[in-house]
Amino acid sequence: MPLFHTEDQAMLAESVTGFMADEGGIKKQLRHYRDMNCQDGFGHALWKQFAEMGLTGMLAAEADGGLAMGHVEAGIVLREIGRNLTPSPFLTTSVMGVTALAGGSDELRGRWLPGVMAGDSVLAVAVDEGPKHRPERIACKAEKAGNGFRLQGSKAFVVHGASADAIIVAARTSGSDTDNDGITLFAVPKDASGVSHENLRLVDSAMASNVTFDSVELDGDCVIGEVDGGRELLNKVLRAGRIGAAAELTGVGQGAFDITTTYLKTRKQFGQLIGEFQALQHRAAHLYSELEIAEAAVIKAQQLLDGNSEKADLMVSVAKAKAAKACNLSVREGVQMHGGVGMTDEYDIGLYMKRDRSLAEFMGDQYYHAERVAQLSGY
Amino acid sequence: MPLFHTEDQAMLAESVTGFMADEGGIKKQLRHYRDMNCQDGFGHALWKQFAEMGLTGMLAAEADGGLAMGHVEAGIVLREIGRNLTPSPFLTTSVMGVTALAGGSDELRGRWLPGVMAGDSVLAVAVDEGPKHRPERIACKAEKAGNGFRLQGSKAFVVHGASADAIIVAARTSGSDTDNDGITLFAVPKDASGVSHENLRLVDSAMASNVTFDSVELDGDCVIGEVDGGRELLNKVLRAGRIGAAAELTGVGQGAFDITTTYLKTRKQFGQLIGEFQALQHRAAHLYSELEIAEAAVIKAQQLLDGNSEKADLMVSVAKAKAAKACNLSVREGVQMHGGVGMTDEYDIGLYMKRDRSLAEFMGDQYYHAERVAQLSGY
Amino acid sequence: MSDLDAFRAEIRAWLEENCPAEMREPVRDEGDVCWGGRNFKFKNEAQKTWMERCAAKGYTVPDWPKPYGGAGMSPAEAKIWREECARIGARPPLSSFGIWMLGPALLKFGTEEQKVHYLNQIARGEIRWCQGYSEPGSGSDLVSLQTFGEDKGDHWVVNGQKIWTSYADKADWIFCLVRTDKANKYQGISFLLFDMTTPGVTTKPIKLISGNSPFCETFFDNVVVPKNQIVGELNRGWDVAKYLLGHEREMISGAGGGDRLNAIGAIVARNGLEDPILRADLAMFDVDALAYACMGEKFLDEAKVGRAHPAQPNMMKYAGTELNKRRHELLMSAGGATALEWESERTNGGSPSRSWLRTKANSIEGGTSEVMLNVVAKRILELPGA
Amino acid sequence: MSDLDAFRAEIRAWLEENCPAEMREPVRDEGDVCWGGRNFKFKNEAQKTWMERCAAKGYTVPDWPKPYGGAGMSPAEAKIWREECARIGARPPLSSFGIWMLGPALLKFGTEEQKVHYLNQIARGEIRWCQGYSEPGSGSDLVSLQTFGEDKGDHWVVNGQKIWTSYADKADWIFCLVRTDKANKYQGISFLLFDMTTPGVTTKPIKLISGNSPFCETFFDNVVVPKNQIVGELNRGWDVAKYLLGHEREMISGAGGGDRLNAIGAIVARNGLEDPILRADLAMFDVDALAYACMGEKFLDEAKVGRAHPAQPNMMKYAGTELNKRRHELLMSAGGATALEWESERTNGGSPSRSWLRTKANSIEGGTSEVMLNVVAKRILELPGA
Repeated sequence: MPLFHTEDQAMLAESVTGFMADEGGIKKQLRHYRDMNCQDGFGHALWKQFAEMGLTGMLAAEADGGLAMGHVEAGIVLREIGRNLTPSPFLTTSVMGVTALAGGSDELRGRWLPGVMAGDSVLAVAVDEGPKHRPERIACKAEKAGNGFRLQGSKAFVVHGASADAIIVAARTSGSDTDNDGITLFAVPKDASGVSHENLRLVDSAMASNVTFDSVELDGDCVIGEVDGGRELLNKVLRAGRIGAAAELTGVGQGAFDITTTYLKTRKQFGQLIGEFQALQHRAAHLYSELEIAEAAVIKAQQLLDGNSEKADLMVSVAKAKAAKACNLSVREGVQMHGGVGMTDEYDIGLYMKRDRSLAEFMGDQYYHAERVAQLSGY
Repeated sequence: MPLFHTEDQAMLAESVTGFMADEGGIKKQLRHYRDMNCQDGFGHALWKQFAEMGLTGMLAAEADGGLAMGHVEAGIVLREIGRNLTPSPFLTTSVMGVTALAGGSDELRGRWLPGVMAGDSVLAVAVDEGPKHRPERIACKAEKAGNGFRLQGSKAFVVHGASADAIIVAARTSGSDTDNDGITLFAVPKDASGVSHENLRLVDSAMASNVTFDSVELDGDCVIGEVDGGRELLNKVLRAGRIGAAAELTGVGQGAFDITTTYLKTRKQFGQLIGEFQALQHRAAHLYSELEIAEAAVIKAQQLLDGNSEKADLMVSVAKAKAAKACNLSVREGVQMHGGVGMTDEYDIGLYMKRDRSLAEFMGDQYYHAERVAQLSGY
Repeated sequence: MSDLDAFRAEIRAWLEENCPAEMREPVRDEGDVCWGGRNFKFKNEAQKTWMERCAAKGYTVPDWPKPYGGAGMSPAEAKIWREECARIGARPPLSSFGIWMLGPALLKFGTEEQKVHYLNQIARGEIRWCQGYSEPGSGSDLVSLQTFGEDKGDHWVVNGQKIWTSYADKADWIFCLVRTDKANKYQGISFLLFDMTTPGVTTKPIKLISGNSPFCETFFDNVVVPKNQIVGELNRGWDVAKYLLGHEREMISGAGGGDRLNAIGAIVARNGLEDPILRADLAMFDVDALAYACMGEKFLDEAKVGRAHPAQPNMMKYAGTELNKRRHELLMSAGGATALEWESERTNGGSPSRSWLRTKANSIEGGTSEVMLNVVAKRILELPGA
Repeated sequence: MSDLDAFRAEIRAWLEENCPAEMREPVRDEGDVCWGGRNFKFKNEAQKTWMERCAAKGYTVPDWPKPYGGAGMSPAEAKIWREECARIGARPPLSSFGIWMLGPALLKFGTEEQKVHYLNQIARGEIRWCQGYSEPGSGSDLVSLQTFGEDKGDHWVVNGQKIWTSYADKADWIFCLVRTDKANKYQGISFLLFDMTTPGVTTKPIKLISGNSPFCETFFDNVVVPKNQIVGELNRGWDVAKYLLGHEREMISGAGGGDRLNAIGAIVARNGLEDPILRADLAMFDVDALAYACMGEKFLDEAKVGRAHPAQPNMMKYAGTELNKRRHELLMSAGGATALEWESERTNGGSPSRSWLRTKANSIEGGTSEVMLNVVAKRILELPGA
């Protein structure tokens, strides 16, 4: 498969690009909801528009009323989300959440997917239990209790956690903290008794919560997939989240680059456009190169994932690490090349820097994924 | 103590600078001995001149006829050696070898030091046993045999090994390979039976040998310091070698930088001096900054060593790592900024690149020393 | 006992008696810094007492001459003062742009009358100063500034706009670069002083990406400045500014001491460090940071005896600020999700992320890294061309 | 069975029958490469047989038209040819600057007569070509070249000097940029072809830091070149050169395939990898190398359908060559003292250090990294100024 979009994908990209620029732009969404101190960190009206475009269920199966699209298509949406810094629960809900639910029963899908597809519901995913991404270690416990389970423990950095109608929780139903087996995924409803949130604003104005589960009683219906056998499904969800975050990062990096090159072509110092200075030209050209390479890695990983290739796992980590490195360079160069105004809240470049940080951390940073590349390569 | 040379040190620097430029220059020494395929890799006549200048015994005690100078002074000589790429056994003999012998008996010092001070003898130091610096592991064995020891094993990357009148060998007299204790240093004479050399030319035209000790019988007289208690003395020798190599590296980096900036001021392309291009100016200025910082770290470490400070060990590793990084940048930028001619044997910049590589590896590269910085800092 | 030993004993005794216990605690945040000035709210009585006791002895500016409010200490004596303060952890009694920047400029370029008047005010913490250099169109290219002072005989009438004036909303007076000759680029700028309460002066804080507003936009609308409020000669203000920029760059680069460039690996590792590759980056950073600290020491030692290249502060600022930015990128990575919090008690009001964003200004304010590299290339390496 | 499947079967059968076993071994070093030409010494009979059998079928240049010595394969067929060769590990039957560089230029700019004549010679491995572009004063600034061809009616008389002419001492003919109009910088250069045995042509090998001498200085002393040996129009040789440089950059960048940019951590680790920080650098390199490989694939896919930006090869060359240099720095570190050996059996004649030094030329030859960045800044990013 050639490493560029098919005609269908190009059409999708065109419509999403226009939609996100018109409706998801920084002023209309990010600044608006930030400045009103919105406790969701995103706008439900736009989420409804996502649904009308068919985007919220794009990864769901056709039998479930979805579009049965793949990670390449989701990546198209995420890149535009990144470019416009659009606050949205798309990644946690329509990419990670839907991927998790796809492994669940008809009942479970019937319970949650219609709301997602209608743009009425939001999902969150709770995996990590400390400040760094460490899905290899899961201590949060779900013990058998009656016909269901009793959930006990806590989860950190659950993006959109407090806004979610259901949280997909990876919990331990057997074994010890670092065992590969013994993991079960649950769809925990918002109103379950014993769930409490410490809802925190992040640097990029998104909301994330540290969630505590205190003897939360769950029906057997809440189980997604097999009891004790959830690691494989969890890995699917993680891969979806990682490549999704990588795609969004390439959008953030590109958006930052675009406004920076525009600035280079308009700002004058020492009697000339600063874009005429060769030192800046070379840095901009190098940055261009890094962004192009990151984008290539991302689309390759998306195709491999969609094709269920064995190489997908490695390439997803390559893509996440590379996208994080390139996007980080883009926002750092962006702020520096903007000079003083780059430090002001009035200009958008600083917002890109904040989103980059948050996304780089989400589902494993460059250090985590480079380590994974080493381990998957056998060293 | 201020971080610059005292008056005495400045006087030494002045005379050494003149001497090395006149007598130790690239054409007269490095190219000459390289092109004649000299199997020592250095000239004995110059070594004799070093002795006449009082340099060969500068670190030896006054009671032994030396000048009782310190690492700051040795560093002055090494920086000029580096700047001129002067092939010389000064570092292994007068810095590491003399430091080792200082821990030995009157007899031992009397046996070897006069020859060193007269410029008649050369010493080498044999520590590593594989391609990477790993002094924590010493497998080469010396077993008690009669009144002395029987040495069995091999050593790698012994610079000037085949030319040396004596090799200082770190051997294991008890314990297992990675034990801290159980190390003894020996001064093994050139003509000891059972010593064989595989003498190899290195990329910088210096000679190093892989030495095999096959049942080499050694008198008790050959022991330097205490049997089984040689680790502390070995560490002294290593510190001397590391900070010495770091000092030489700053000279190599500076020498490469000097010829490169000169080239930037003379070579024209696109109708202007290439030094006028801002992209190259910024890279040169960054490089200048790195070289200055490396030099500061080196002199700080030298002073701490000379003052027997507890912090010396950490700062020696900082200095070696930083000097290697800065010098490596200097030779890479040097070759690139020279363009095509930088790739030719006719220009000197490539010789700097080769020496940098060899010195960076000697006594631990930037990776080894950064790791040591982490460990000494407690992480 | 040498004179210096006697001096040390004297200082030690004075400090013991006069430095309040509260003032021996480490400075925790901005609120603990004593800036002085007409409107300054002392945090507590101890802060006020400490400033006033020091001011009475000239210890707020120990190496300034006595007639100007200092203690007239020699460099060796001033070093002893600093060492003895450090010994007991005494806080600086007074911090201000007056001490760090305007003071040195007045000492070099001011008239006797100006020195007596302004320096004493600064030393006593009576007047807080701000700096009016940058303008919206003149950042790195400072000399293209447009704020104009029209000559009206015994005064100028100043019109224009400054930007990045630190704490202009809290300052009493401003030292300001004003164009007084439109025909001459470099030699058409004057260095003026005036009261921020003069009619026509207004300020507007600038909100930064870190969420704080330490800087302002400052507007001048027909501001009257008497002719005796000029430092140095008419149209030669650029000389004063250049002299001052050197001081500012040293300060920002942290070359003047300060510990923010310490190695960080060990600190981070206390909270656990499970990522081997992050650990590697921290180790490489520590190598660079520890080496840079040596450079800071070397630079100060050389500067003291006049051996440092006059453009060396540019190199120091470049290297120091780039390193500090890298340090905070690593601290953010080490902190993970917790460091991303924007406001929370756990993170002391989002301190890691706000500090991280704040460092991005280091390589812009007081001369961008690009300008620093230009200066090094030109003045130290003597490379050809602009 | 589709036409392409049938084609594949045919190729597979032919290869099975005609590719000698020795030619299915991996290429170990320079000596295994078949360059062809008048003076080429075949390493063994198999090498000669393989080249001749391929040439007879047009397989040395499978996608060139049949009248010019090729097999006239479509892009899809050529891909099948490459895949089938790769399947059995068949070596390229013939390598040459004629195939990679002059050929494409002649196909685009040559007369019918030139195509028939020169391309067939190239395809059969009869004539080995070298390239005369750079001059001592004209490296990155190629267009300032001085070698001059004086018009003598039916021929030019060429005088001047070229440098970096690869294998000029082994080549039979040269394609060469020569100034034919001193008044016009860009439009005063012609693209000439001539025999290296023409009186007045001399070559002198240049010894490189790697110890090898693949390049020469080449001198022209009143060399007579007939007028029909020009490619393209008089004084429009720069168009040909630019077209060709694109090909060269793709080739050097490794965008055209080649595996030298593979991830290396796993390879290094086979010999033990005890340094955690070196391991971290290797992992970060592998991330970059694996991502770059995707870029190579994407670029080729896009180029095939005309989607790639025409200046994209400049980006590819920049990124690929810088990465390759970094790769060899890491390989040297991983190899330690052993890799430092300059000549020894253990290191295959000092191969690690010589390869490492060789890579330093990657970012210089065929357009320096600096020139590549200039081109990207100007043509892709459309930044202002030169």
